[in-house]
Amino acid sequence: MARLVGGLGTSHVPSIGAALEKGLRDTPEWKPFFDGYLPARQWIREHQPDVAVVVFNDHFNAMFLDRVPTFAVGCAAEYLPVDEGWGPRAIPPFEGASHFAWHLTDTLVENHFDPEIIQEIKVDHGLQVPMELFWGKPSDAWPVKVVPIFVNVLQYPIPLPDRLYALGKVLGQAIESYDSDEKFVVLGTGGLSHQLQGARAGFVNPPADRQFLKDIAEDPDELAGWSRQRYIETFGGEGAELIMWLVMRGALNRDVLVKHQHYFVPASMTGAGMIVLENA
Amino acid sequence: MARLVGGLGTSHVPSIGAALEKGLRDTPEWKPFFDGYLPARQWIREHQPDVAVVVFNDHFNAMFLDRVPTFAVGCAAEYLPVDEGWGPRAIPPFEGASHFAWHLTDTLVENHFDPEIIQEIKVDHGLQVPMELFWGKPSDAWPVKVVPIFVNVLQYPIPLPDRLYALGKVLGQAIESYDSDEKFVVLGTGGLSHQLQGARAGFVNPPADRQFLKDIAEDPDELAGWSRQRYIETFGGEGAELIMWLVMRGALNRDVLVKHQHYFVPASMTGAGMIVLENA
Amino acid sequence: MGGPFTEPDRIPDTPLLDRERQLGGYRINKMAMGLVDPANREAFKADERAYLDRFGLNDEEKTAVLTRDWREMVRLGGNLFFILKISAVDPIRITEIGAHQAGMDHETFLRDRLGKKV
Amino acid sequence: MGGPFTEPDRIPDTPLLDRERQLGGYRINKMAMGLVDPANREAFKADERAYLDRFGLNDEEKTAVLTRDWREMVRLGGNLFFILKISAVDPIRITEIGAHQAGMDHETFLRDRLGKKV
Ligand SMILES: [Fe+3]
Ligand SMILES: [Fe+3]
Repeated sequence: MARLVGGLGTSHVPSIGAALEKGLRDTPEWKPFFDGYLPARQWIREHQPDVAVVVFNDHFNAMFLDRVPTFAVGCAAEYLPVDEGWGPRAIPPFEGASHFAWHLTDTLVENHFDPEIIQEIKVDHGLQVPMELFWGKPSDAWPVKVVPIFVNVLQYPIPLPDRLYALGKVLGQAIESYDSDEKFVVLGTGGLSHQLQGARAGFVNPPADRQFLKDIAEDPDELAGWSRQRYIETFGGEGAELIMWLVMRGALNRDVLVKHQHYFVPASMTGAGMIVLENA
Repeated sequence: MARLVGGLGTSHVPSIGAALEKGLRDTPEWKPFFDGYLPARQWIREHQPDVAVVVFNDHFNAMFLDRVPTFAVGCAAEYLPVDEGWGPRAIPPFEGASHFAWHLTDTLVENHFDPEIIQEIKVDHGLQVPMELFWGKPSDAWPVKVVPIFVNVLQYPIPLPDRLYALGKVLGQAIESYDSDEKFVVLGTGGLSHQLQGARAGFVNPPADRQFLKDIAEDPDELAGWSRQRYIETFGGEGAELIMWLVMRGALNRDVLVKHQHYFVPASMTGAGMIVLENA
Repeated sequence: MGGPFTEPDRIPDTPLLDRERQLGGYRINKMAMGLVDPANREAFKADERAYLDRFGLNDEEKTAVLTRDWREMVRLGGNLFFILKISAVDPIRITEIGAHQAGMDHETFLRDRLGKKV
Repeated sequence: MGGPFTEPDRIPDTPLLDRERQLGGYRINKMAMGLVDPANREAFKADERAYLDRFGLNDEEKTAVLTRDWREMVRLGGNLFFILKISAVDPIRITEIGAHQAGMDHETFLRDRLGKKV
């Protein structure tokens, strides 16, 4: 059976990709941020995962308001980077783990989840940036296949935090029941605290961010029990997307080891966090 | 609070709309079929529902395989008839009950359902035909607002029958908790037995259809417990869409009165059934 | 092979349950979906081969469509609700499509499968 | 008014939670979504008014876009992830958009909200 070797959490701020493109990696502004990912990249090199399940949200680049799924599973063979307004970024396409994605979809439906089933879509910075942070930008092909899970965190009603935690548990079961030798990681992306719109724009909450990085490891049931409003109050209107980390956390066991973590503020307008978890 | 005055079940075969358009209503082939709906139309005239929640499936006319939601709630202000290949049919647009649809979406998400939220889409015969059968084709505007619920019954994995029954129960709660004087009906559409593709094409099962019309009233828990495979075996590959009636049934109380029912076979290639239920 | 729906012949002759076949039909279904657009219907009528090429159909798929071999289109993963859109451009009764798939002549199909008095 | 998210100012100054506003922004958001298509970006650059008319924006909405009044676009229901696509065509830093909404000059915004040393 397939094996879940770890859960990774990370911000997915678009400016991160832009900074890399502009050659700003080693500027005083960005170096501490990127250096924080070095241990995680070493961890990836050691574990060589075959498949990354990436939980993220499309930021109205590949999907419009006409049809917003609460969550969706990508079953495609390939995902091209989407044009977010500046032309598609010059990175290789992502190969899909299509066969597992169908198994996941089957498992979800059998467990009373209601995914949208995706067979053709492009992916935005929400998936691209985490892949670049953990794997680095490859010259020709990504060394890992992806299964995108799209979550609606922008069009209210967004899902309850505990629903996403439960989704993660079924994802974990689907990996464990998958007949394959492949090694899996699950990426929870988004956040941490930020607010981009309204008079409260620019809100960040570093103490809450640091507490979240602790609680996501030690006390996920507590975080899963929070209301959506509490996420918004604590982490900002857009920071509430942090609930997507609960899918990653739900896929892991109750007890985990924190292998690496990092916090940096602000990356653009966002409190930026990273964590690497393994089952204890 | 709003009130659910009844649940209606009906087939939604496209040939029914075509027969009406070609003026075949009173031919020997079709007259017995259409006459079967006369008591139901009388029931509609007596109860004058304000809102019809129509549970149906798009037959790959407004949606493609690129993105198939397990189920979706229409929150739009209006739904135009879609072009299924012959040009859009000459019927008035359907006015949406947008405010209730958002309340339903909120209620579903709060109850751990994962709807796709739709704000812009066209509707095919799956919604059109039931509306014409129960209300008749109006000259200028439909006398009732609609909330379409789209269910995936074509791209496997389709939802479990008991998931749809549970969806119906939450739909019932959403109606009962809706602050309004409006009268609601819920329409379950599709089926009964038919198979359109494969060597088993033309399969119909009238005894099973008649039993279904009895059990959907008296023993819905039994029907909700069936596997998807059993629906396919019993009602045919496309007849399995009958599971959508379980949403309508779930919205009603455990005990119901059968006010009217009718069965006719074959309408085109389908066992065609109709039922009108009220809470006992 | 994951999932309960990849088992072959769990329910005989129901292509919907065959996942490999369903996935294999993506191109043919996308081509047929295109026919809900009037401009594409005109293109299909004007030069069917060119229209099929536009959607990247392979030779097997093109032959099935060009010869209106409904059984073959379904065997190649065409879903009936897509390929029915061909019948909007080039009319044929759905019962004839059914009879073709069942391997019967139309009258026998109506009588033996649908129970019609013919 | 149904649902927990229609309460005004449940969390101050977070337009995401205002359903009426979100729904009211559909047109403006659809216009901005169009800008992911290079042809539309060219059309926007060539004749911005004509582009906005194509999406049926009313005068209030057009003025907000034409004057790059980010706060007003958001007030009218524009979601930031849509209207950011305008900044791909007509560049401005996201922190400037933030400062504008917060009603601060850029330096104050960076210092007081984001905690930057400026
Ligand atoms: Fe995000
Ligand atoms: Fe149907």
